[in-house]
Amino acid sequence: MEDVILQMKNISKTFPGVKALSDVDFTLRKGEIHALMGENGAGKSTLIKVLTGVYELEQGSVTMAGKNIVNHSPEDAQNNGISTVYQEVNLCPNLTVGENLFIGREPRKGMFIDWKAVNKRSKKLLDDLNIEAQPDQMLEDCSIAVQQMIAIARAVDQNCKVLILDEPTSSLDDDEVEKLFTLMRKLRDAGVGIIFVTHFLEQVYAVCDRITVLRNGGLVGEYKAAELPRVQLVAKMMGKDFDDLADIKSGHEGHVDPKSTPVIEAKGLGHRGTIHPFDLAIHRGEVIGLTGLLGSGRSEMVRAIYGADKADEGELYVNGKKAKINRPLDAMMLGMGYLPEDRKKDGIIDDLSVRENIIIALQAKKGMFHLMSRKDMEEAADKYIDLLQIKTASRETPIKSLSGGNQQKVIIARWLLTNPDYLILDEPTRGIDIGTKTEIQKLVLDLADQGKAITFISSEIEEMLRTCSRMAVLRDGRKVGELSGDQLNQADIMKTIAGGEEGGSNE
Amino acid sequence: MKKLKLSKTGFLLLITIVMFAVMYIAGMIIFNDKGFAKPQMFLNLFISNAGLIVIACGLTIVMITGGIDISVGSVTALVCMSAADVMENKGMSAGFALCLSLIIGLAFGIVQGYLVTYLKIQPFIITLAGMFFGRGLTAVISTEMISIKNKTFLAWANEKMYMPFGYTNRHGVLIHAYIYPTVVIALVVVVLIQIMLKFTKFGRALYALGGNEQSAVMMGLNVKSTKMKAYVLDGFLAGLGGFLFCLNSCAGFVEQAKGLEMDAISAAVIGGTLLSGGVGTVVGTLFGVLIKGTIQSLITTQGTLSSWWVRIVLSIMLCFFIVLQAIIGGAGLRNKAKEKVKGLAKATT
Amino acid sequence: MNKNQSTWSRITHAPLFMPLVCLVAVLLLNVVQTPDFFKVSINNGVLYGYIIDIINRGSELVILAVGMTLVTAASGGQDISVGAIMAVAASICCQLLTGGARSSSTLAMPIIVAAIAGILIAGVCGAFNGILVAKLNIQPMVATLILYTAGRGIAQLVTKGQITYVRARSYRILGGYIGKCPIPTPIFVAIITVIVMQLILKKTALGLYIESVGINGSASRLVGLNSTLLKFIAYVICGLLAGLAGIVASSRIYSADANNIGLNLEMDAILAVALGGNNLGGGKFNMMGSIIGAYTIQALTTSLYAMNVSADQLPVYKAIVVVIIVVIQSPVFRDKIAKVSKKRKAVA
Amino acid sequence: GSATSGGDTKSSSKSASSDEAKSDDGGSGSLTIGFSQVGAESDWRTANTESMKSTFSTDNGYTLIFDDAQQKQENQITAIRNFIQQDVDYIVLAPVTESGWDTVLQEAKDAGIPVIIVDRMVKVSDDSLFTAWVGSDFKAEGNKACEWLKQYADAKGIKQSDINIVDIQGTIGASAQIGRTEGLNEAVKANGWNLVAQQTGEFTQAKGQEVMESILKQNDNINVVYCENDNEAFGAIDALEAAGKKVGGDIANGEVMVMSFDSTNAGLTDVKDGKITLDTECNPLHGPRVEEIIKKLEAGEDVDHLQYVDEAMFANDDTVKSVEATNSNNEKTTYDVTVVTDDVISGRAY
Ligand SMILES: Nc1ncnc2c1ncn2[C@@H]1O[C@H](COP(=O)(O)OP(=O)(O)OP(=O)(O)O)[C@@H](O)[C@H]1O
Ligand SMILES: Nc1ncnc2c1ncn2[C@@H]1O[C@H](COP(=O)(O)OP(=O)(O)OP(=O)(O)O)[C@@H](O)[C@H]1O
Ligand SMILES: [Mg+2]
Ligand SMILES: [Mg+2]
Repeated sequence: MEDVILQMKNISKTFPGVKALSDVDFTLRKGEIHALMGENGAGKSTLIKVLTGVYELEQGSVTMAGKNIVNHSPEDAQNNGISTVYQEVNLCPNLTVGENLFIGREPRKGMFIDWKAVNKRSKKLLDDLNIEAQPDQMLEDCSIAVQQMIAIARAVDQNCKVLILDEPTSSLDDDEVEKLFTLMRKLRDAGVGIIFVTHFLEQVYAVCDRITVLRNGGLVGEYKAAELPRVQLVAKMMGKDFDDLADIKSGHEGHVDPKSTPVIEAKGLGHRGTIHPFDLAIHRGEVIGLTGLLGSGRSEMVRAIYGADKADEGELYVNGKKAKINRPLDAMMLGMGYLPEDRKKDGIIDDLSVRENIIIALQAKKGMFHLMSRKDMEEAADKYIDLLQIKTASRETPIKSLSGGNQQKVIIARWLLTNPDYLILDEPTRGIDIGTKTEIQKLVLDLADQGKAITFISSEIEEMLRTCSRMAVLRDGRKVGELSGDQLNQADIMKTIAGGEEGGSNE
Repeated sequence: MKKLKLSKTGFLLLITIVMFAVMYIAGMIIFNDKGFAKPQMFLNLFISNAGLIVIACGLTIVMITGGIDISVGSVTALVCMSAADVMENKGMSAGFALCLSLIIGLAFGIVQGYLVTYLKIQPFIITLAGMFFGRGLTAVISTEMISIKNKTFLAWANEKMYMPFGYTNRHGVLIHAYIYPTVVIALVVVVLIQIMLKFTKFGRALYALGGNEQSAVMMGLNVKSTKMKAYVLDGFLAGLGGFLFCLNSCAGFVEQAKGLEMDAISAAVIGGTLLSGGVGTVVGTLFGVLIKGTIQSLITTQGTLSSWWVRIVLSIMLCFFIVLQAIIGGAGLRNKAKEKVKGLAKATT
Repeated sequence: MNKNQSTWSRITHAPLFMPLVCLVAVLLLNVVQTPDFFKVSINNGVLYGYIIDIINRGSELVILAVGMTLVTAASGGQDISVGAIMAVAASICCQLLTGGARSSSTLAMPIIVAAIAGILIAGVCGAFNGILVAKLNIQPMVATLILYTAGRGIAQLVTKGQITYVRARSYRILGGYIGKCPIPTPIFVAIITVIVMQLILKKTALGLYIESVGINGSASRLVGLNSTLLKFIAYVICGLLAGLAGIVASSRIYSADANNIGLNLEMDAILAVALGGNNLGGGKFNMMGSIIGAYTIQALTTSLYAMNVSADQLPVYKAIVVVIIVVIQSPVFRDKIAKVSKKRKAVA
Repeated sequence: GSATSGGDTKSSSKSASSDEAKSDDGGSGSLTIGFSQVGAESDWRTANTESMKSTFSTDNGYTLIFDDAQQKQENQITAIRNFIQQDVDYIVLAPVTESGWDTVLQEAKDAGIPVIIVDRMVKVSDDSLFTAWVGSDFKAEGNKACEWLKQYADAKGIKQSDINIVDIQGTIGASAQIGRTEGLNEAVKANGWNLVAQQTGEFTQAKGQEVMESILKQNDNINVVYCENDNEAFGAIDALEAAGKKVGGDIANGEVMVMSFDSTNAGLTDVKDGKITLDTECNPLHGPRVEEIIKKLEAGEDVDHLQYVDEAMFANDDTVKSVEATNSNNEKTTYDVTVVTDDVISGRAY
């Protein structure tokens, strides 16, 4: 009756100090999209990596089409018809887009690679998926979103029986997500079994047929999507009932005094080649959101303010005083904090422990000759591990062995510890489970209540609507408008993003 | 209107070639009266460096994977010594000596490759041990110099191949320029390896592995076997290069080819190969070798520097090249990236 | 029982465990060959014995290894110019002491001044490397290749191509003995260097900063670390320490031999860092490991001499021992062994 | 086929033409000499370079093209090819190694450029590939020194079989090491000496000291240390003194005698102080000798193929006044032993 193509039984996996998986079963059927759900650190990525041979299978069995298989490497997995997009983008920055799409399976003429065919087929693949990249462009010149799309394109182009997507949508915008879904449905109809990991509940219900929930490395159960209401899903993931996101904003209204001196005021600030000169003022107690399409320059705007890319025109005033920011440390000294968008590249310092990753910013601020005492460090680390519920074997565990979401929490903790007046959060909720996401949003509002100024960037408009008191809209590296009060609704934002006369006024 | 697009690799290669041309032409102008402009002077660059070219090509391959091999100098010494020993003291043929050389190279490649790939030991340390081992073993074979008198071998070494061009001396007689067979072998190796790097799956896998090893694994490439093959190929080329080196020096002795690994590494780097992996070409490496050879040649032609000034000037010129390349390369790539972003912004508006 | 096992495994997994085991193994090897290897006697008023030789002769290597560890951690590459820098420092120091003459038995200036001048010039060499690596982003091995070739040339330029002899007794103290103290001075120099370095690492955030920069430069910049400056500092320290080692080496032979001071020592220093269990790709480091590594290498050299291995064949043995040590230390190898022994147990 | 044979005739015509060219140049006065030197690895070498440079100076009517090979044979081969392209009149080669010169010397011969070898000998299949050789007879140096030791022991009434000698060798494979070690080994056999240890000190003070230290820990009966150059001797002396031995010629009363080679200024100072008992000279001043050869060749005269430079012996005392030893040509020659005085030392520039 049911066409099972992949079955995992009794899978267990231990890392030093953590039992990441214990006796997990998972069944994938032909032509279904199967969501794998769970909080950060529940073991989703680990399960996938065990399946594809990145980690060795310690215990349990994997059967595909009735045959017992063991994948010793991703290569084996591919040969067995499993193709995967891993959580962190795994492509080669030094190769072209085309090569990244086809490496390891290049079309050949005799012994030699047929470069013409590579380029032609890449072009077609990119066009089919509407990816804005050229086959002969270097991968490192593409934005993360484009890279993620390329990774997906690579995976779907392989004639696979099982397709695994581990949080492929975390840096995609709605359009791209929709494109991806169309593609997934098409593949499903062609009989491919798809494992889909995401933290966006809407997405789960939009495409998935079945849901398997993991909690703390253990299996909670497998459900039909249609039969499992949202609230119950969340409850199963968290192991407790969850008061819906509803209205976290209430009770946090109105501490902003628009006439006070802004904490941060940019006048004509710009960075050649990435962001056109813009004006922006942020007051104490205010959460300002930056919105725009992918690549519209939101990240670039905050990088210019923070000095990550030194602004080459315009002025920046901090608390009314003109500030010279040549490098991030200057900005930090003026009370800023910046959570970068690319966690792997700009955020985590992967061989250092959780403790060191948390205190590093504060320590840098204090200076080389004022080493924090070991006790202070440990207290700080413990406080935030507790506060943000960071799942880690110990505070001395290297951050690289934490799950993606927990790494993100460590980075947030790093900045909270410096107690900044102005905090920039560029996609802080990327890859974070729904419970924690709400926690973070609450935290942002709490911080604002404490009189801090915050800039919040997120690809999810609802999330922004829930937290921001004002929003700046960007398009093509230009600030094109600002919305506040009643204008803060989906329709107005969309209109401004899309452009056109009746959008928000250009200040 | 299609603009010429250059990858990082292509861009660094272009810089190297231009720098070489500029330097050589400048030399021809300044030292015209000292024979620098003679075609033979140019060919001598290849004659003297045939072995180094092959060795540096092998090294380029492992450098592209993000590895390194500093044993090549010692392997060369060992190859020369063994070849000399079997021909002169054991009465073996030149062909046997050639096979032995290749086997020695392969053996180094296989052992070092295994330790690096399967036991994940840092390549620098393993090949450093290889360097000690090769040099020590050379001394074990013989601490005395062995000169090679084998007829076949000397015939290989001295077989001049004349060119249709040359220079006309003051009596109006055309003196043909010539090369040795070693040069042909070296150039063939460069071409073959370049084709391999650009047009075979294995070649591209080397780049992927150097760009990001973790990703290469995740993309389903067989990283281990690729890496292993890279070291084996490198070892093989070190053996072959060592033999070509031997054809040039016709002798084996303990101190031979000391520091050759640094010559090979700097040639590869000048040629645009990054030690961090993922970027590089053997054509670039060829030009790297030629640049180093030209610097040497310019200093010799000039001929009035005292010993220590030779070292200092040599390094100043090396420094000049490396820094220039870092500046042009760095800035050029940065500008390119900026232009790209700008172009994109324009395209979307 | 279980608890025992966990303490045991904690000990065996401590970062210094393997390097120490290797050092001990190398030393024990000697006892078989040379039974009185550990004998230390007082001879001629000073300590005398193989062990003393190892600790004494290993001093320069230890000093270099300390600097090399920092450079490796910060920049993920090695400084191959340290040997040449040693020669530069020694030449400057000796030339200043002889007042430019080839040989002199009277000092042209106080030793401390000349020594500091030599060390400072070495620091300048380190700064040169630092600028190339940190500012121009040139790969460390290539950047330091420049001074690797030029360094001895500069040293020869300073000494005009000849060995400079300082024939004053007082210049021998640093490489010999202080007054009636039976312990060779280089041992003190090495110990003081290590202590100072440990204090710096304990009392300042330098170590954490360097590790952070070495692991992820871009992230470090965003948390306010100046990775350029930190890499630069690492190279300057390495240069200064190479200078100090050069002065010690020069004092041992009370002369400056531009061609031979510190010859091939750079490779040994790198080896020391690796034997100490450090990743040559940069990032986290373990200073004590490098120091143990340095003594291991010196122990190996001294023991091979004691076993009458001829110097030109010595590299063969050194290579074999190095390979054995790194293989034993390799986590992959240890995993494999663990698995095999587990299987054995299961069978039994 | 045809290209090769065509080239052969042409290259022979070239050698003829450059002979003519040389006689032209001879008229205009200045001779161009290409000198390829090993490097600057020792004081001896620096003195050798200086000697050549001062002899073939512009003032003396020469143009010297100097190339430093940095101890690499391949660099020397390249340099010689370069000299050939520069059409120099003479090539002077101080070879890094003894072998491996056939090809490039043949090229020089084809180009009609005479080659004069200095210092180390070259081993080539055809001796006509170089015109003359000037250098030291290392084997004879060893023979001389050992002969001296034998006579010294006799004079002091020490039994030859009581001599316990340590050999601190030079860099293994260097001509000087080979000749001096060979001389010693033969004497050990002939005189029944007891060779206690033989280990290389790589011609440096630091290594000499390290090796001596190690040897002293295993042997307590050493009475003669045969160091193959002065630097090693300095190191050995330090090691001996550190071990509480007294250094000097009085073997019978427990002193340890140090013998050395080179006779540099620093070495002779130690001879005078009695720390080194015998120092056999190794003469680096090849310039004048080479010039002599070139002058003869320019005048069309024949020159001796092999020419040994004169080398003296310096001792602390006059126990032995002269020794008779065989050189590499198997000729017996008598060498005087000079007692070192301040004058001798001040007359020594290197
Ligand atoms: N390489 C590793 N070494 C040690 N522990 C690890 C390693 N990888 C994962 N873990 C641990 O295993 C657990 C499961 O991690 P996993 O990455 O599978 O979570 P996840 O469900 O994918 O979470 P997220 O939604 O945050 O990506 C975590 O507690 C993590 O700390
Ligand atoms: N397809 C693309 N190819 C090349 N460059 C792009 C592409 N898309 C965007 N860029 C450029 O990359 C830069 C970074 O864009 P980025 O995605 O960081 O902007 P953003 O507005 O912060 O969006 P997000 O944070 O959602 O990714 C921008 O300057 C943009 O011009
Ligand atoms: Mg995950
Ligand atoms: Mg962004």
